[in-house]
Amino acid sequence: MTENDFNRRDFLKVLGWGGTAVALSGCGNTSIEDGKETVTSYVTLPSYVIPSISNYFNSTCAQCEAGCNIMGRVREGRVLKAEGNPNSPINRGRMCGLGLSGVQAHYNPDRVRQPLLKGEAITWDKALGVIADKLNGVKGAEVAFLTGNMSGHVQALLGNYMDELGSKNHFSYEAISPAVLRAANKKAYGVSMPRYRIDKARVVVSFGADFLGAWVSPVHFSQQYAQFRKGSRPEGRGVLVQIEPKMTLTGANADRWIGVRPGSEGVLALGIINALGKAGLAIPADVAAASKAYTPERVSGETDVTVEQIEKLAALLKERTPSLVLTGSAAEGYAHGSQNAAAIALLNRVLGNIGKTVEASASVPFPQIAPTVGNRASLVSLNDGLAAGKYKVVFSYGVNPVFSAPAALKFKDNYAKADFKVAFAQYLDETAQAADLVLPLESAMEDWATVVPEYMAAPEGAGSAGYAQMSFRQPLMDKLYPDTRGIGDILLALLKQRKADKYKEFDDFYAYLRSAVLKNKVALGGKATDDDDVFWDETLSKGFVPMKGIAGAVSAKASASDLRLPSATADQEYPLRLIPAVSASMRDGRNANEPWLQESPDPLTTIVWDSWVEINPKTAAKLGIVEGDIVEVTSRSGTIRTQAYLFPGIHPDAVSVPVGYGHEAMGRYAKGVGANVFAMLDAVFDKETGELALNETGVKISKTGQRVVIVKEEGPVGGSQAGKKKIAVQVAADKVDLSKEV
Amino acid sequence: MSKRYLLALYNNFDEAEAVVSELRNSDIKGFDAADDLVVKSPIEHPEVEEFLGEKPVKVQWFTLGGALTGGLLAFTLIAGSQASFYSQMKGGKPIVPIPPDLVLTYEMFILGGVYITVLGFLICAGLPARRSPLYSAKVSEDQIGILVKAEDGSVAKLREIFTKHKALEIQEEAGR
Amino acid sequence: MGKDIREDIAWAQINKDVLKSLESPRKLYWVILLVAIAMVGVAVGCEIYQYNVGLGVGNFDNPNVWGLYIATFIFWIGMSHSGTLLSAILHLMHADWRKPIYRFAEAMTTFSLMTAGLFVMVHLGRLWQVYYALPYPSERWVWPNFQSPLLWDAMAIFTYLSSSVLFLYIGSIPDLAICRDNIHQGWRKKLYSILALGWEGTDRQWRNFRITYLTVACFLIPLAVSVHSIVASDFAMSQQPGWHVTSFPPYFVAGALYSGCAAIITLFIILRYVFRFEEYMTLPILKKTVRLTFAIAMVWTYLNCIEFAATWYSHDEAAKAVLIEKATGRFAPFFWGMIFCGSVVPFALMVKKWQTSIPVMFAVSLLLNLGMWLERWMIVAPTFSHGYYPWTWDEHMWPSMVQWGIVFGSFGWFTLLFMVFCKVVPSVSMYEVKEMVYHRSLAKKKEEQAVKEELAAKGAN
Amino acid sequence: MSVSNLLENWSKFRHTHPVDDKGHPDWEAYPSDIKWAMSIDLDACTGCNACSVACYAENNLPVVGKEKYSHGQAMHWMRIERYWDESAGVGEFDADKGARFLPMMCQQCEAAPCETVCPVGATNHTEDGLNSQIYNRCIGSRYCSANCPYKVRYFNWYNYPEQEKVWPEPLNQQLNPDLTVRTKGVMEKCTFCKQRTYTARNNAKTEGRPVQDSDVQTACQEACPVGAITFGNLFNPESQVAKQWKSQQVELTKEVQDKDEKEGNRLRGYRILEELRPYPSVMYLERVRESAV
Repeated sequence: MTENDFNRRDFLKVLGWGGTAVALSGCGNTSIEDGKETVTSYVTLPSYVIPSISNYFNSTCAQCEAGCNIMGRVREGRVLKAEGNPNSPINRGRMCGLGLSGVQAHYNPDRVRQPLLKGEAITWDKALGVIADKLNGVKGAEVAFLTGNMSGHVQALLGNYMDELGSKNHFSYEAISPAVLRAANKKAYGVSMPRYRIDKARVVVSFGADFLGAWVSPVHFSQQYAQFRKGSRPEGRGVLVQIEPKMTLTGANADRWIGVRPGSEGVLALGIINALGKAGLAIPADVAAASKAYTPERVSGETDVTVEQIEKLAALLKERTPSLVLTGSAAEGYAHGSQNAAAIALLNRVLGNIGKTVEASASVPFPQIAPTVGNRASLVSLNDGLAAGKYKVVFSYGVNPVFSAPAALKFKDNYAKADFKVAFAQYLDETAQAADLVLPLESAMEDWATVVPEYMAAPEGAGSAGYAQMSFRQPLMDKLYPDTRGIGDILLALLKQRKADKYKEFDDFYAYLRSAVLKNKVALGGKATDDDDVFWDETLSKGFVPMKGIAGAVSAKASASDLRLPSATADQEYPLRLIPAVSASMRDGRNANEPWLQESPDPLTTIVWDSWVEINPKTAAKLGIVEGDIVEVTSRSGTIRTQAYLFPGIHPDAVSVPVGYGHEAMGRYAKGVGANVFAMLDAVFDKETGELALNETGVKISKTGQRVVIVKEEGPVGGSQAGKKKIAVQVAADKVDLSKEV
Repeated sequence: MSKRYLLALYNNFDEAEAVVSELRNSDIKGFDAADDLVVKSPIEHPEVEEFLGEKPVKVQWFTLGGALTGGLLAFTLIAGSQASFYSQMKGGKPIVPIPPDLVLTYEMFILGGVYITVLGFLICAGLPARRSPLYSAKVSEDQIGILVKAEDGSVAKLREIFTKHKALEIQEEAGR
Repeated sequence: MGKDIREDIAWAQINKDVLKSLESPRKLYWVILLVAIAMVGVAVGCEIYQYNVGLGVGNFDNPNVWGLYIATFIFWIGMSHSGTLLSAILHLMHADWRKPIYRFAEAMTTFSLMTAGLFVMVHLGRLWQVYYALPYPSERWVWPNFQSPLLWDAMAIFTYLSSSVLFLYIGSIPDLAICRDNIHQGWRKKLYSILALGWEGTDRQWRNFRITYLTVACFLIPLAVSVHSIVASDFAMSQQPGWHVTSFPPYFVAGALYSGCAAIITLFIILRYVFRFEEYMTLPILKKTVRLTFAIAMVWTYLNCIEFAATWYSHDEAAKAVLIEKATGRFAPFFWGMIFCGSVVPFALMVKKWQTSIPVMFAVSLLLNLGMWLERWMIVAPTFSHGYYPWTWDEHMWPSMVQWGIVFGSFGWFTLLFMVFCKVVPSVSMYEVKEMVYHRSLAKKKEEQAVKEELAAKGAN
Repeated sequence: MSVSNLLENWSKFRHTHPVDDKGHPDWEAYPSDIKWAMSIDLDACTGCNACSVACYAENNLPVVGKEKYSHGQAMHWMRIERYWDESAGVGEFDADKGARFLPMMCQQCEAAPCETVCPVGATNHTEDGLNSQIYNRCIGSRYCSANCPYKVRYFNWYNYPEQEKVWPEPLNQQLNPDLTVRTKGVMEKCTFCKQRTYTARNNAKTEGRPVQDSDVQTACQEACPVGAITFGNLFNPESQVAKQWKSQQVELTKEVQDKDEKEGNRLRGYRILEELRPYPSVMYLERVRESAV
């Protein structure tokens, strides 16, 4: 044995490799690191691990802000799949494609694996040292922290850190967020995010709210929708009417999709009120006054919806109550978006839905963990500050403004003006590339966190009014890369830089979280006498805990007095209205590097791996465009080139390009796929809230002469069944008897 | 007593026929026309067989046996192997479906027939054969060869008959 | 019109002429051989690439899971039919004009079958597991699925190939003996003396030879018909629109005879030119072959019409849609090309002057072959891209260069085998030409005798 | 393989399925009390693609990328089809009533056209009523796909795991160890999550009870946000799927459903391409659209 180097250590390593191949728990992947391998035999496995049998650990999905409760399926130390937590009032055991792709964010081959200082790998000690250096002598007001939606204990830590820095510059930015809606709801109902009860409504009229696709809490609304569509429900099968210029997934599932002229949603709402009045519904005086001028004929002219259609809709709404009227991003993305939303909210008041299908939601008893919701106005103010040179150190976490800010804001240039930019990132996305220091984050399946969703779904039954919940995100496996850290741990380390004493009892974020949770056992549904360990374990195994929320109240405060809805004006130079489409899987593009999402066809166009511009066949015929033509879409602020897709579900005055494509960085699956429509948006803002108005960009389309074969799932006959009678069959509601279905 | 072989070559069938009939009618010691006379010709010539007299051909029996065995074997093999997939139905069809099985039975019927016929041919025709002691390449060109086997004493007599009928060439060799 | 074979040609001359074709080849031969080898090289390269990377390089997709390979497979199977089938039928019918041409026609059968067999292999996704399709006994009692028309195919091709080879070989034994007697150098001497099996043309050998040849010929006729019927079953037994057609088996058999006859004409002309067989492959024989081809062309056209009409007047909307797609969709040029080459061009065979014109017949036979290849492609491809399920219809699938390369190379492979064969085995059957000449001269003598007798009788009167 | 077996059991070998057997569990050659079946409510289905992604996650489906997708080589066992109304005529689309979505996967036909044609017997009918695919046995003749009316069989045109590297490290760690990754040259298709049904069946057997609905969900069913997919044992009258089939008057063994005169035409259960007599195991419920608006 002396001649060769095959010593006991190597022997163990060999065993370790074999063990990894068969099954390896506890040590995860770290065994592959040289010199760190741990040989775990089946004999010493934790009692709950049976080789080949999956363990399920509850956690919380991080793919969108809905915060669905998930169960991670774990086999031999690897998380394989996210499944829904059946007890969750949010998703009730269900998942969406985006959520299922969370494992691909975790296992993504393009994750950042070490801290990078101007592109060079450094150690964490050095990275934290650099931050301390750079913050030295910088005033609190000169530090800005940019995040997306935040909630839970990470937010609490962030708040503490900002306090320590003496900075009030926490900007919460979401490129796609119902910010105008929140403001309008606050005005109309008294709460910014009431509980919508689609499942209780007999008719849902949605003004561009894609609640089945990408709006607020889609999996939860899908649950409600499933109830809503059941013919065996006491209310009978619900009727969904979707009013929007570009068909969303929800529009595709509507009984009637009304392709309204872009921007005229508010007008149509008032027109419906007017028609309701004519149909004999009692309309409050102020509303009647405001809607008086909106006769069906006038509205029809402005909105491109036939008089007959308006009257039919009014008749239906009058006949079938309760109903529910929703305002979505399609209606709010205008300079007069708040006005649109207010006008639409009036419908709920007129129809008496407030309190029936628009219910009060509860807010969280702990303000420091309550969600901070992102919007686009905050990016604008950060941008202004950066442009003015107000910020020397900028942190960013979970957002990618260099990608998603309109080019007109010149965010990238302004960002460069800050002296030191730190990005906490999983990927080297556009913002991380522009940053000086990139700190690699653990994935959502390796990290600890608590999540309080903004849209607070409640379980059925008594007590739902005051129901709030906090969801737990726990590691589903050992971390893949030893040099990544959770955001909580990083914030704790940064806090320790400032105030070592105060946080010295917490070794890591886990300790902090545990102690914070245990301190509030009672508020979190436990008893004071509960054993700490038992309570903690039970909480984690449940995945979420209910909290006694502060019940809000909805009121019909919607006022019609200051409604000012502009009529549409024709733009000669840029005659078409660009509607950036938010798809359920691509959202704002932060998940673009997950291959399942790229390969899963867009539900409506069935296109994969590229962006496209949807054009109404009539408009296309006028412009001489056929499917697959490469066209230039030009706005005042920019141009993109992409393939044309003729789409019947879009108003002839509108064209639509999906957002989330066109990354120049991020990873192998996202980079260079499609075109970035954010870049070409005009900087037009909602007059009341200051939100960037997404749908206010006028464009023109010109052919480039190139043509491609669009890569899509549908075949050459498109959506035609080619005369086949029994493939996807549709039947009129009065022709079937749904009441006896099981 | 030692035997000798004689090969005479002729230009056409008429001459050959005359020689053969004379040989058959002659009474030469140690020479039996049925066994010791072989006619070699460059082409298939039914008349040669005629004047040589009927000799039964048995290839057909091989054919019959081969074809029947092939067919039977095929059906048994196929049905039997299908029956071993006891609980795996295919396409809702019976586990042993008759019409599709008949197709392969038919193919094997023919395959067996052809193979065994050829085998029978080789056996009946005595092929592959050792070359006979006397052979002339002319036989495969355009001449008829008559090969006889006789005792030493009869050679002269035979030669006489051959020359009488204008043999082009006469070869002689000691038998083995 | 050229002369037929002379009755008074010396038999030795026949040997000399035919054996000359086995001697050192002309330059032209080498050129053809080299081109063929280059073509095979292309195919081998494509196949190695496809084998290593996967069938995807051929641009297959769902639903177009089959492509040119299967179409070309049927083409070669079809081409194989004329050789043996015609040889056997004409043999039974005592049509003596078959004798100078049947040898190469049978060789064509063998080699096109060998080419077709390769396409089955090339087509497979896991070529390295092809032995799974063999009914070998294994300890797991796993057998192939005998219900599958594809397995019938394999079995039928095997039967047909081996029977054809035997038929060809048996028929060549006397000629191989001639070779043995005349070629005394090198490896050939050994080869021929082995292959000739000691044939000496004895009466016993001839007696058994005749019955065997007849029996095998009798077997081959139904076999050949069944082989292409089974290939047709690959399609007719399936459920797909445009394939599920009762008339497919006769249609395929007719198509096979058709393409085989066309190929015989092509090879006839080539051999006649390359080996200077003008004495044996005479124009009257060409004329007879051409007439036969025309008759079969009309049968094929008729069956085509039946198929279209049956589809058109059936209630099978899906099959009708496939037909319309063929005639008007992106396959229209090929479809109408097939109709033109298969049903219009053959009328050129009716022109008496052209029937014996070598250049015209050469061009026409090539066109007919092209038409028959298109026919096979038009059977396979449109059904895939236009099946029952509209969602999966496909208008963009186009075979890649890999597929085309292998198809292209298969013609080289066939040519290569054929050219080599022609240098090893006499491509004109010497002994049967002798028989033909002998019988004709006998007949002539008889005729003369009759005339003489008549004259004598007249004189007597 | 033995002649005596053949002769003794001749009549059993001559049963056809499902028409002769009518799906009864007591037929000896079919020793199963399980028939997996599905029903999909198209009125609930929103076309969101969650089922399809779940299928990728559960069944180790390779992501083929844009170029191969463009060649139609995508490997989605579950695909969502999107149709438009064609009120104005074939090919003239009308979006007023939204789009129609149809999740399409292997229909697990009882008399599957794909099974008879496989030269090596790589695809068979299992005793629990599934159309199995034996990857190891497949030689890639693709005849099954050629004969599939629904075109739901997907072929591995490339060596996705090794040569095409569709799971670059560490993405490969997500692969489900309960089933294989497939190499080039084999056919694959939806298995009704065989790995899950198999476990459920074994568990039930161990516990000596019939399989219940709560024992197993397919990955697509589990994910479906609207619960449009119902899956279970059709032979168990208590299962939801059996109840649905029964209430919709859809019978497994009929190619033309003779629904009740009065009420039957107000039911919305149907099977796709039923008239070709493959006896598919998936029942769809027609999409309903309100005509009052």
